[in-house]
Amino acid sequence: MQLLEMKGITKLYADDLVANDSVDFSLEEREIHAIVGENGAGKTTLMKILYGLEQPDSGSILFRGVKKSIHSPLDANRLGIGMVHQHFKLIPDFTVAENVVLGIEPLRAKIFVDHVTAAREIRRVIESHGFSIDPNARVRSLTVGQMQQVEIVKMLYRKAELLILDEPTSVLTEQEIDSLFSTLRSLREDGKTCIIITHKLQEVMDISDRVTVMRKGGVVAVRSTSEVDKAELSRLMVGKNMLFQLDRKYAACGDSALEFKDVTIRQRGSNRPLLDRVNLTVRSCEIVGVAGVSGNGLGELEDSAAGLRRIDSGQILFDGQDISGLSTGELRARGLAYVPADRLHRGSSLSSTVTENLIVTNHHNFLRAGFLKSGKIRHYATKLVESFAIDGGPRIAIGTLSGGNIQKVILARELTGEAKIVVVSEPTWGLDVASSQFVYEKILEMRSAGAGILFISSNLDEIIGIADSIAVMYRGKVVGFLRNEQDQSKEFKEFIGEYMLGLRDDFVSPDDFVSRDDFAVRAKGESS
Amino acid sequence: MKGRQSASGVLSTVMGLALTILFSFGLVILLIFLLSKMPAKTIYAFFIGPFSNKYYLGNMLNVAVPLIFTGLGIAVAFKSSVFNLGGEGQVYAGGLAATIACLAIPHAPGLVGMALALVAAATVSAAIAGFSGFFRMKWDADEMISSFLLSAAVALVCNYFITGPFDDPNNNILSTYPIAKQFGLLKIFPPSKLNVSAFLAIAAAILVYIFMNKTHAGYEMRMCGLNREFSRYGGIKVSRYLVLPMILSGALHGLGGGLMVLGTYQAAIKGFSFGMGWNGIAVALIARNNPLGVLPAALLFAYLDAGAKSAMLGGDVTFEIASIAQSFIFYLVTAQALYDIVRKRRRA
Amino acid sequence: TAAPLNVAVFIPGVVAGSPTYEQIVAAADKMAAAGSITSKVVEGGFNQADWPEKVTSLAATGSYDLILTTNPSMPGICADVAKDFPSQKFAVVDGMLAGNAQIYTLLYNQVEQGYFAGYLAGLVTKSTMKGANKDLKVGAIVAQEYPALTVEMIPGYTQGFKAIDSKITLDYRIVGNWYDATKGADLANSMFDSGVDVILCIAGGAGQGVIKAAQDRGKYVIYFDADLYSLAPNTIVGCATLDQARATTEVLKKAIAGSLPYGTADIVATKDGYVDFADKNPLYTKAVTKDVLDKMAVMLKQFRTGAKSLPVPKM
Amino acid sequence: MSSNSSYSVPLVFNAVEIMTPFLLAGIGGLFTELAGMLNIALEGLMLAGAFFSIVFAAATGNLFLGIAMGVLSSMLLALLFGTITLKLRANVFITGLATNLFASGFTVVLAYQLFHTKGVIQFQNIPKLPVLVVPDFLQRIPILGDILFGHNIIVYLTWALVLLSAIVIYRTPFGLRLRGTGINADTIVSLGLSPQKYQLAGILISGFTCGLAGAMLTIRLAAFVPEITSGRGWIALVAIYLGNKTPFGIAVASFVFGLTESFSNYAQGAIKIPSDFILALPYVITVAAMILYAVWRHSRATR
Ligand SMILES: Nc1ncnc2c1ncn2[C@@H]1O[C@H](COP(=O)(O)OP(=O)(O)OP(=O)(O)O)[C@@H](O)[C@H]1O
Ligand SMILES: Nc1ncnc2c1ncn2[C@@H]1O[C@H](COP(=O)(O)OP(=O)(O)OP(=O)(O)O)[C@@H](O)[C@H]1O
Ligand SMILES: [Mg+2]
Ligand SMILES: [Mg+2]
Repeated sequence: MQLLEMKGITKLYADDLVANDSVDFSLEEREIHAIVGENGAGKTTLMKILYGLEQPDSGSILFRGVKKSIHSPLDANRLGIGMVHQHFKLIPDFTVAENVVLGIEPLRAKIFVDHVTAAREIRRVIESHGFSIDPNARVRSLTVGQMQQVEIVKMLYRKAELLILDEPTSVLTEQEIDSLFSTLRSLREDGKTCIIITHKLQEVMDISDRVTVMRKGGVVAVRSTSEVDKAELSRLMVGKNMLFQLDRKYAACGDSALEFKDVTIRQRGSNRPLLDRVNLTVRSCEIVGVAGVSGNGLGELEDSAAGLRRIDSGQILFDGQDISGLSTGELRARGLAYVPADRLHRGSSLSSTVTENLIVTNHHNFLRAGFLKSGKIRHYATKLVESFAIDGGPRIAIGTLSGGNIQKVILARELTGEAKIVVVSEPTWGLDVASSQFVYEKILEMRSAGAGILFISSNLDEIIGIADSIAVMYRGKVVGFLRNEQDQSKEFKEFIGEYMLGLRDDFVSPDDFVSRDDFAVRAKGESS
Repeated sequence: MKGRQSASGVLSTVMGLALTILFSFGLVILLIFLLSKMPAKTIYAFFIGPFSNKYYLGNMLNVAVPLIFTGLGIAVAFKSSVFNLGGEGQVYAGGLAATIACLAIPHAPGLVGMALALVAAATVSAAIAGFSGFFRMKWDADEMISSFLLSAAVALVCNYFITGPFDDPNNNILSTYPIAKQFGLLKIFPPSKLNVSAFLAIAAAILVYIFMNKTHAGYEMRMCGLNREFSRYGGIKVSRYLVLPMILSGALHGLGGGLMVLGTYQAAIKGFSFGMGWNGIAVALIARNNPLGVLPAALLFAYLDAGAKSAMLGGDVTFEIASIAQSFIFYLVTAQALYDIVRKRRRA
Repeated sequence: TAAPLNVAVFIPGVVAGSPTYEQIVAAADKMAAAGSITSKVVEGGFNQADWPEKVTSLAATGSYDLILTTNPSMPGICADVAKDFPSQKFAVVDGMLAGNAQIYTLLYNQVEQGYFAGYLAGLVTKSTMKGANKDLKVGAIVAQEYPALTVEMIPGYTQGFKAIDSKITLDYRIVGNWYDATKGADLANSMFDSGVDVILCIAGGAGQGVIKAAQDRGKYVIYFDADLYSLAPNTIVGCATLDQARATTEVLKKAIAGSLPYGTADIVATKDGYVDFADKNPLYTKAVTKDVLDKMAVMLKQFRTGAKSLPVPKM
Repeated sequence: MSSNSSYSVPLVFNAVEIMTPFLLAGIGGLFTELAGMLNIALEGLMLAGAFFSIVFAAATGNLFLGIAMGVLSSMLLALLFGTITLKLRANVFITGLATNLFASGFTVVLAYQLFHTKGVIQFQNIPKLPVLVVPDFLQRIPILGDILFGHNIIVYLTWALVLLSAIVIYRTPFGLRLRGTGINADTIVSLGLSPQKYQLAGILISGFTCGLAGAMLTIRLAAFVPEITSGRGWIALVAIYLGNKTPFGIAVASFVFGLTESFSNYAQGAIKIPSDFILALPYVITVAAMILYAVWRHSRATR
């Protein structure tokens, strides 16, 4: 029977911006319902309204056939609605356990927080879904992926009946996504209902029973998944067939642009280093993809390459010169461009305008006697906003853009102009298909313009799709390094996956070329 | 804190401000009715008094001058997310420095002396505030607390110099020797004390505005203020902007104090600038840390002060009542909820 | 009868908590009640930098025949204001400035006032009184330092106890403001710990702390300016007084009669009856020993008759 | 002058007395601070507590009733401060200034209405704050005995409150949510909790302890003196930061300040340097201590 019905939901932001335009949305009990749509289509807004974070300007919500007004997440929780936000709502200084139980803490002696019970119950949830987090770890020490897990655990712990996941898979690896999906399926078996927002159409096909397609604030179609295919979905989303494929020719690799030599980062109070004698070379005109399960040193690699984290030993060479210890500013001066994984706090300044965000790296180029040439800047910003199709003008606060558009602003800033080295981390996290495609093209442009690119991502598809060679990291070590030839086959992915999970320790050096059947043989060798 | 404010945004802010002020004035009138034996006379003195003659009017504007400087000083710091709670001591020290400079060169030509005095004032106070910024940069010692403590200590040390080495035995006020006549700023609205420093104040507000919004350093400072990690990532030398705002803030406070001496008192009198620092914070916050907003905010402040004074002369209001009245306005002047009432009206 | 004299009384500070100021206001109000003057009291507040502006405002109204004010810092300020308002007349009690045709001043000999306090302190610390101890230490706690204090009162105080015994030493401490009574108490206690047994207190509100501490420790306090034994019987063992009320009344009477000699600066002392020591109050006679009473009486007699007097140093 | 040791004991004893109001106000302020609000109203709240506790103590002749009422009125003022700040969404710094202004004006006006003086108000029938009596063998512990015992009960109550607050902050759901509010209010909202609720609670708690601190000031003197708090609220705020926003840290910071204050009181009689310098001493020493601590922490972090 029908669990939820949202009727004629309209939401305006500012005075003019229509985020939701009389949206009708309905939900069957025990279904997994996907919502897809371009960046800024209004998916999140709709969910925020359902979860009580935003109030609709008009429209009504029926839950189990009864009209409800949801004024706050508390109301939502009472109805058994839980939400995992794309942009985490976690408290970095607290432990995982504290974050999870916050608000519904188990009590000892009626007054004290019962950390023991909390940790125990949480560990149960964690294990039953094959997550990889320690209830007593501080959240600030976790990686983006692990934080994502905490958010999910939080909701499961709260025994929500209706689960809203706003792009939960963005930062998860293949394996993590698989286990998440099996989690969702088992939850469905337990009689729970799920809404999942995603930009990856394959996931829609894999997990959902029905799918709602949104476009420009309105619903354009509701289909049961079995009746549609990816092609049709993307047609519905953007009006034209948009499928994820790249045509990329090899370019001759130049000499080394960025080189890691035995780079090590220790962590206080633990003998396992975060980075463990990492050796890695990125040549100009080369894209080195770094794959790995979150928590295995990808973040540290990103930070140290960008000069935001000092290394304890080893060397990082930039055009042959040792740059370990230089600040990001100095690196940028030498030709670094950098798209960080943390888009909301590192990559952008939410309350500043799009323009101010765009010029942070290069405002020096717009100076006359210490004064900013506002005319030139305005022109520059407008140009980028157009060429990167960012919706919302250059003068509005970037914080009010949809996550996808925030990311576009960052890309516009980093991928314009020439760079010797581009460090990109999770660049398409939260982007719709079209935008992702666009990002890949930009990165390839940079490559053909001669930049060396360090491409860190938890999304194996895109790594295989775009990288020239692939480094796999596990527990802070580079455990595998192999040439890549766009082999999208399942076996190849599994092959790499085994390295990511630390199942293989035979180091594959780039020199012994890995051919399709070669790894197939190895794979068999393993399995038998 | 949105990036820029649209014209309509500014308008509704102004209307909101008007509303809150009217509302709190209402409370003040109520209060006077409760406590005054001659309410009508007192209310008149409180609200109209400051405009009733050139002397009051001029002095009111003159009180606004140092408030503009301290308000700007705080705005600069706060916009950079650097907290300067040392305003009190910095204004005081600035005033004293200016005085000492003038006393050191009694025969110098007027302009030279003034210039030197103001340089001295700005430098001394900038240094005092700069220390806190430096400690923050070097060892991450909270600048808010260190500036507050330093200011408290500095104020006492200034007291020593005013009542000790530089005390003028010829008068019985606790004050230094008077500075030479030629260093006094030109009065522009006699008999009141209003002087050319008023123009400097306006100029300062405009300059600070331009600096913050149109210059390289200003941009980097604001970015650091909004998000330091983002700024470091963007290649800005973040640590520099823990010190620079403090120095600027201190300098502005110092100028405020120096101009009080040159323009109004012609000597450093014990405690002459007390309250200027705290009120500067209030002024800045009322102005939402907008350098241009500081001008009206400081005027509002000076008006309250003048109103209280004239109510004490023309009515039967006492200090306490005046400060209660002021507290009402403080309570409401930044109340967002009241502003929103206006916004909603204007939307519907 | 003639129209009453319009008088503005400017108090440099706040009336509250200052006996001397309260006396002036009371005296003025009394005459106002009698209808011989109209009086408007204006408080200047603690920031002396504001005083000139406020006096100017008063003068500017032009509606006051006389601005009466008090404290040594005012003559200078009045002189400045007088320049801009040639017809305005001023009278300053407890201040000194000769030769300005618009200003009359009357200065108390506060050296003698201090001397009385010191003399008593000396007697007490050497006395057999319960709280007195062997140490030859007397104390003084003041709110803040200002010329009249450092040039007249404290030197007078010192001469006083030295006259009893030149070996007596002074423990002299400053609160830093007029209201931190808690610090006043802490200072007093720390003085008692170091052997002081009697403290001269010129600390406004902060003095309350000194009194309380003395009461708790069974020590003694000497108060200044007014007869205030009732604040703490048996703890306050002496009050060296100024008769501000009388001065105010006299000045105003002369002003009404038009006989106030503007331009002159009178100095009044014990023999004129303006400076004195409150020895009539039974709380005083009960508080100290016979021996102390007698020695004080002898000394006071000399000053009242004018047989003895102390010079006022130029400030 | 006699040997220093005989001075050092009363020195520390007095320090313990002096630090108590800072510590009380600091502990309360900590709750607001953790909830993410800079509470500069401590001064005003303290003043309200100081005035009303003594007035009610005198009126009822009952010390504890008086203190209770003082605390209550301080909390009422806190309620006003909190409601305006949170419900009307006003800037907490300015409403804080307002609260201080209001308190200092209001107490005097009221004093004038009630007692017809704006100056010191003496109360005769105020009983002494009871002093905690401990078994003799405790009292006889060398040095410590003389330092730790013989204070009035508010001192010990304060120590108890330090402990209690530590437990509340780190062990109870309230504490967890309070800290959460301060670090990231969005999270609290997204969990359907109301940050304002915890911020208001924090403010009220600061009202409670400040009321107590104020009471201690006036009851000790059996009198009310306008502005008697004379800046103690600000020092308390400093202590919160110096104490790293932890109850025990605040205790240490307050003690450091109490000790310097007590020392400067003593030094006035001992050393002959201009009084202004001596009065500045506590601030100078505190800021020095603060810097040194920061340097030490810094060197540890970078090692
Ligand atoms: N708080 C806000 N203030 C102003 N505009 C907003 C706000 N939140 C969202 N918007 C705008 O509303 C529109 C819809 O935003 P929303 O986040 O719902 O899109 P979305 O479908 O989630 O996009 P994405 O796939 O990038 O997350 C966008 O244009 C966005 O800029
Ligand atoms: N109250 C707000 N004020 C300003 N901006 C907001 C506000 N609420 C949401 N936004 C912005 O609107 C956008 C849409 O909301 P949300 O944070 O859910 O993005 P999102 O849809 O999850 O992003 P993504 O595209 O990664 O899914 C976000 O980028 C967010 O920064
Ligand atoms: Mg979204
Ligand atoms: Mg003796």
